[in-house]
Amino acid sequence: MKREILYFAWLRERVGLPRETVDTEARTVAELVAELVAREDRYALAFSDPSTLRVALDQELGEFATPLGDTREIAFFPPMTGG
Amino acid sequence: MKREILYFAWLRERVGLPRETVDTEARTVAELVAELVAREDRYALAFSDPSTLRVALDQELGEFATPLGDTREIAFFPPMTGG
Amino acid sequence: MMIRVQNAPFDFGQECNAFAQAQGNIGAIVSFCGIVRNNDTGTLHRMEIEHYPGMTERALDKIAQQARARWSLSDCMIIHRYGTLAPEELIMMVATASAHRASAFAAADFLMDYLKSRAPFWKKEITEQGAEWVAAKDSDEDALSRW
Amino acid sequence: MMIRVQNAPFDFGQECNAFAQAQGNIGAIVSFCGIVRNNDTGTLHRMEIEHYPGMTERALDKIAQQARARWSLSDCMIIHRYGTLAPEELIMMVATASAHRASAFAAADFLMDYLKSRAPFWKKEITEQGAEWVAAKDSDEDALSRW
Repeated sequence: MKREILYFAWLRERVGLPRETVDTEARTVAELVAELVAREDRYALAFSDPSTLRVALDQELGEFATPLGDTREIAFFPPMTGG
Repeated sequence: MKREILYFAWLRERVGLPRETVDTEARTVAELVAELVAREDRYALAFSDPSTLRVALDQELGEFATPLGDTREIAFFPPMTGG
Repeated sequence: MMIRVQNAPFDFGQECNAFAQAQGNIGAIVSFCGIVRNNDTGTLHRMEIEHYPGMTERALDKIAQQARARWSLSDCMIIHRYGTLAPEELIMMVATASAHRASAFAAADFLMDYLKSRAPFWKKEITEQGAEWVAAKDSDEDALSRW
Repeated sequence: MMIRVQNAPFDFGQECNAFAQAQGNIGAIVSFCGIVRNNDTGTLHRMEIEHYPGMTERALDKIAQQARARWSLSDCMIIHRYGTLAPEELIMMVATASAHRASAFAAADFLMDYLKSRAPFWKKEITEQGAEWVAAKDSDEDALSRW
């Protein structure tokens, strides 16, 4: 299934792009991360410590264990620093 | 000793004047109040429930037990409602 | 540290900006503005605010000094009006400036709690039904124990 | 309830006044303004704020709705900028309006705590020494447990 993946802040810089479309069989966020990490070193580096990362599914915060379901847009980013 | 007495808010309205000079031998705020109350009904009415009143000695909040010392200005008023 | 006790109206936004622009390297400003609120039946004609000239300025100065001693503020300010005010007129404002938001919030909240019960102002509401002095609330006195 | 996410600067005082004037019969307004603060050595060139268009508006709206569900507010507003900001530029502001000061203070404080950790903004500081992403503070995450 085709899904849109977004990266923000230093994660975007390490992956080297702000967004990409991936064709994936992953059923959860964690499986998607495992697929990405297996692809290339820059992903492995970017996701080396997933506990420091946050994820949003269709623009709502989720967990790494969250099933992807029919989510179209999955965004990864470091903890937010608004305000 | 001559002292300046000030009244504010509904206390001022009940006493009927905003300030007056009194010649008094009172040694504490409470003694001064007793002197005033003995004077006239309007004072007795105004000071009928001293627990609802506040006092300031030379513009600093005090207690009814506070000695008057060389205080020049004694102000009586209901609890403040600023802000 | 500016403290003003005045009859004249003030412009909340303009005072906020003037305060902000007077600051050096800060990260946070909190401001509060108190407004004459009508009663539930909308019958308030006006509010009359009495104060104790001399003591008022001393009390506000003391409250502001306490806030500055307690939190790391770069500055704070208080404006409080007296006299006759119509519904929806601004009564008073405070503003605090700090490197961090927690200090700015706490100090502004503290200033307001102390202003309510320790600054010599008294409010009288004149409605269709007559005139009545606003009673101090126990909750306002209790609020001081938070600090 | 106005929520604006924008690159353009805003005028804190003007926004405070516009917000105040849009209100009906309220007694209290609290406003907060966040400013780009220089570091202790004064070497900050600029701050770059990245955000997640779409999710940002949803997150801010959700935070504002939570505040309104929790306190009796007549209104609240949020403005947050993104893009490149110089030291001393305004980053963002919130304002709350209520009949009573306690609700207005608590809601503004709540909005700020949630904005810090739950709105998708990321700050990068560019100094003489290079560029660095601002790390989220544990204390900001901990602040959420107050509510």
